[in-house]
Amino acid sequence: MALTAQWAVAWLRGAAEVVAENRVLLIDLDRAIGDADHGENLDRGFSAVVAKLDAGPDPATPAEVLKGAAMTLMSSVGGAAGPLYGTAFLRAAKALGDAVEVGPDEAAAMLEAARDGVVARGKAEVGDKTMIDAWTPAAESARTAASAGASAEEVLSAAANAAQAGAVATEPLIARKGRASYLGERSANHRDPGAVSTAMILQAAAVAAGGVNL
Amino acid sequence: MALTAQWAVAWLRGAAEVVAENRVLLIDLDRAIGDADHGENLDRGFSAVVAKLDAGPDPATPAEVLKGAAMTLMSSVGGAAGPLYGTAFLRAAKALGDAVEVGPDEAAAMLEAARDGVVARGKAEVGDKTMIDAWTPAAESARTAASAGASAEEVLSAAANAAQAGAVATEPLIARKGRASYLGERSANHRDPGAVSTAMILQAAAVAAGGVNL
Amino acid sequence: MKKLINNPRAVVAESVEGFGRAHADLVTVHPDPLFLTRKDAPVSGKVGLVSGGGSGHEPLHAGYVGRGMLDAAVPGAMFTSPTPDQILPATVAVDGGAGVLHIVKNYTGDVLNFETAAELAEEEGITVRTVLVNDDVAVEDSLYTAGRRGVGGTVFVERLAGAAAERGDDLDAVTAIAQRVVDNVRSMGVALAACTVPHAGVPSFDLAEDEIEIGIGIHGEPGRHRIAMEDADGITVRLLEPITADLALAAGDRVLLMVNGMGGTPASELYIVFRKAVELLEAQGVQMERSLVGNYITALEMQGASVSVLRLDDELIELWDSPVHTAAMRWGA
Amino acid sequence: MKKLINNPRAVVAESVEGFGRAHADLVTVHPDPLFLTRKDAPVSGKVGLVSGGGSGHEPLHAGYVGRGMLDAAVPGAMFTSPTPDQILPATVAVDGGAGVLHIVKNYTGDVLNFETAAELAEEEGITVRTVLVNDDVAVEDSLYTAGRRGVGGTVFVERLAGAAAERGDDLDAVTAIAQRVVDNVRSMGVALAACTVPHAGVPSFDLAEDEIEIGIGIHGEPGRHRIAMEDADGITVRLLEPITADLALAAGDRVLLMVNGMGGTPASELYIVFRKAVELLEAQGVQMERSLVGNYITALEMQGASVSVLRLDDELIELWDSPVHTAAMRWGA
Ligand SMILES: Nc1ncnc2c1ncn2[C@@H]1O[C@H](COP(=O)(O)OP(=O)(O)O)[C@@H](O)[C@H]1O
Ligand SMILES: Nc1ncnc2c1ncn2[C@@H]1O[C@H](COP(=O)(O)OP(=O)(O)O)[C@@H](O)[C@H]1O
Ligand SMILES: [Mg+2]
Ligand SMILES: [Mg+2]
Ligand SMILES: [Mg+2]
Ligand SMILES: [Mg+2]
Repeated sequence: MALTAQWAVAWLRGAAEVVAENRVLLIDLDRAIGDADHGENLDRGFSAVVAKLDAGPDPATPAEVLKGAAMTLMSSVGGAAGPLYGTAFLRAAKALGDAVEVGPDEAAAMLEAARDGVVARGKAEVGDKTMIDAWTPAAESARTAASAGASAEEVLSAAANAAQAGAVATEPLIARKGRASYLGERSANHRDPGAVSTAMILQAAAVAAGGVNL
Repeated sequence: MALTAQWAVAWLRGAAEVVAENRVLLIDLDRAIGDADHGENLDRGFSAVVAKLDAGPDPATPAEVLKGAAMTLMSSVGGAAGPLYGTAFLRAAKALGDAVEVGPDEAAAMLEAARDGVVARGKAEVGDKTMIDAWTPAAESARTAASAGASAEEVLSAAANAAQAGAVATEPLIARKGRASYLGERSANHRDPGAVSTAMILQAAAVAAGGVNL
Repeated sequence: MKKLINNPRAVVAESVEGFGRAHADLVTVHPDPLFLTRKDAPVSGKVGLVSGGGSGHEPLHAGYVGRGMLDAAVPGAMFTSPTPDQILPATVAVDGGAGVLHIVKNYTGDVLNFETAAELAEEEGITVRTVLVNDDVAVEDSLYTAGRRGVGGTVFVERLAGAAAERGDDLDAVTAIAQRVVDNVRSMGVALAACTVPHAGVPSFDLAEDEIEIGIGIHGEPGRHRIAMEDADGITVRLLEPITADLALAAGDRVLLMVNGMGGTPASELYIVFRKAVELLEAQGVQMERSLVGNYITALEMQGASVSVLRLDDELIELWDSPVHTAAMRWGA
Repeated sequence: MKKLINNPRAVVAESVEGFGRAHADLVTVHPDPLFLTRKDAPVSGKVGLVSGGGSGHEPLHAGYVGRGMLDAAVPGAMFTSPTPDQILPATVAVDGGAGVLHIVKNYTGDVLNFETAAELAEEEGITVRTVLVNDDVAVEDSLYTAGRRGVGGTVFVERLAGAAAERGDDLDAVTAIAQRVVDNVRSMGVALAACTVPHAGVPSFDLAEDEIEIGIGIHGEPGRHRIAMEDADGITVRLLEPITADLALAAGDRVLLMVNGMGGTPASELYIVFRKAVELLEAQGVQMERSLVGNYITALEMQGASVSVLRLDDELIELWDSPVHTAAMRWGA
């Protein structure tokens, strides 16, 4: 699928589905090193996004879709993830501007903007065991793929794959940001819930584009 | 042993021992149909009785010993059992008067007075699943034995045996007095803790007299 | 059993000592025999109010000592009535010459121990009246039991009789107010999980993950019925219906409604029960005029709640609203 | 999981609705987006105080709305920071023209959501200041963490800044008082058993029968260390020592001491901890001037306690003693 407004809608609906399916898994990850709400928060938020999409009207550009989602996430997720995902989608929308269809370079730029937004809000660095550990490799792999001439779908697949690897790689880390940081060394040996959900959401973007299912 | 002041002291010390040994059992019986404190209450009370005896001076008559115990139990047991056992020992003391040694008839009269005291305070009838179900057969068997010419020791043994049988017989009953009565039919199939402790305490009286251990 | 305690036998003494330190402006702790009095006791010419009972129901009773409520509280061992040698000096200490009212929850132990203390106090020339609180509708068949238990209604009796004493009512009048409260209050409780008495060390009863006990008391006793878990609204109906039936509440009645936590229940849950209880009362045309939501009479860390309803009249409302200053209930002062 | 709830997703809304019914004299509930304001908000010319955070810590924050404390409380989902679309209208609703102070517990989620709301409020012409509460000494190495958490000290900040606002201090002065409290308060907590978040349905962590968690927060997070069960006196030493060390308390210092229950702890146990804490402070020559013992900031039905110590000065004592009238803290009114 070309990366149109329809693609963006399919992405968000897909994200809502994967988050709902993995609600308990994300709660369990967060219970281990946090406060057991990440899956609940995202499920509540993405359900609200879908409800808004259902209510219409159909947006004309991908940016419009993502901006709407950003506002809804911001006002329904709460916690740390709400403002962070809200900012990510807001910056992503901004990066896309008025484009009716997103090309490979724009897709990479969108992910970079999202990543930069999360960094700007959360001040986390790579290795702090946060969703940045998924967003950063995702943005970087997207840019590499785009530079190498990949299609937009391929850019998104590359991002999703990298996010997934990044999420897995948070497992041994000691958290230095977010709630898990209070645990000190006890935060090691658990995957960061936000990094895992980031990978899921980026996977939904790739799947919606018809990219390789991971 | 003749039923002198020394006997009375030995009785109370023996009662304290058996209560301490069975503290958990009495708590468990009370947990099932009450509030899980009967063993704790009696253990606290009889420990206080022993402490008073240790502090001296040695009393001259059985009545003096029992009256002292009554006051201590009244002021240290609390709950339902405190006033009831306090009254039982107070009435028992009163029944013995100035006697230096207790004979078979006096022993029976002592137990009858104790039983009457518990009835006067608690207003329970036989079959209500209370300590009365141990005190009443004890007093009656004591009287029968005394009338039949038994020795004082034998009177106490008869009482202890009857109390034990009475305690066992509370098992199927539905409580109509005390805390267990709130349970209605759910109070059946458990022995009444106060009846069980009464049997233990009367056994201690018989044992102190050199009567048959049950 | 994990508890923030030292020696299980020292729990009550150490806890009351801490209470005395925290509320030194309100109470004096008398350590041996153990009782607490209002700082300014005896208040000359005022009827003295004494209550007490087993410990483990905090803030009852020590938390209710002070202006507009109790003059003395007598804590027994955990879940065990205090003894006459505690109740008697407490009675003597708060007699301001106008006599003393004993507020006694209707349990055999409490009744017997207060009875003895009252007799002894009378021998010392103090006029003592006794009011028995027996508001628990869970005890259905009081002919064949020790009678209804005293539970949440006790809080109302202590407050309203305390207010009457504070305004200068004489012993007869204070006793009449207390009795009027007893006659017009009913309660019912539920447990989701039992409590553990420190000296026993194991929970008072076992409930499966899908069971609750309806009609529990405040001593970790098992309740009257064990049923499958229900939602808060369903449970609230089960608690409130026997109360309104027994009180014969009718449209136009005004009530004081308490939703009380048993010690281990989050406040958020109590407000959910409260919300439904108000809705049910209003559906009957009953007006919720005043309310309490929180831990007012507990059973250690038991999880559950109780609902108490008192039918109000103008005088009781006025008494309720008058100043009270105790550790656990305070307004207007 | 057994809880007195209906639908897990409706817990906060239903609970706040019940709270609103119980305290209709004090608060107005705004259901969508959800927040509560003081009945008489906005108070013209008074600095408005807004706090909020995840639910499950009751009575914090709704229980502290009223005269001498908060003007608005913004409840998030269970243990989840509220969102800007709740915080913004709450801020607008309580601005009496003198600006608004946001009292924010230092958690990433709370910080980010309040930050956004503050920006939006500034765009609407309201001056907003923010004070971050970060009193938890359990978080040792704040360089490598999100910083210390806000826990029990929040109660003191809300009360003392609220008192300052009530006496007419301007926004700078109220902010300075709040910051002074933050600078002088430290806290530390212990869990004996975890809590269960309704939407999760299983306990937040598992503790063996002989284990406790030292240094827990208020969200059911595991603590910093897991140790073998100890008695109350030993645990109190463990909680108090890092506090007094970090505050560098010295002989002659005067303090406000809070022993706070986490939701499932009997009051009797809190007073045992309190007794020991006072003893330890006195042994250092530190004077316990004021105190709170009870459930003031909880983690649902968690079993455990926290200790908070605030170094007092004359002004803070005067502010503390001034009238306060909220659902959960009330005196002088
Ligand atoms: N400062 C931060 N920067 C980036 N991501 C963060 C930061 N703090 C937390 N996160 C992410 O947020 C996730 C937790 O989200 P969630 O559980 O919904 O919020 P909360 O921690 O408020 O309960 C973490 O797993 C982490 O990935
Ligand atoms: N009215 C009564 N008459 C006689 N015995 C009674 C009465 N009420 C209670 N008891 C006895 O007291 C026992 C309970 O004692 P205990 O557990 O120490 O007091 P409490 O019931 O106050 O906790 C019961 O097992 C019963 O034998
Ligand atoms: Mg979380
Ligand atoms: Mg008992
Ligand atoms: Mg008892
Ligand atoms: Mg959270």
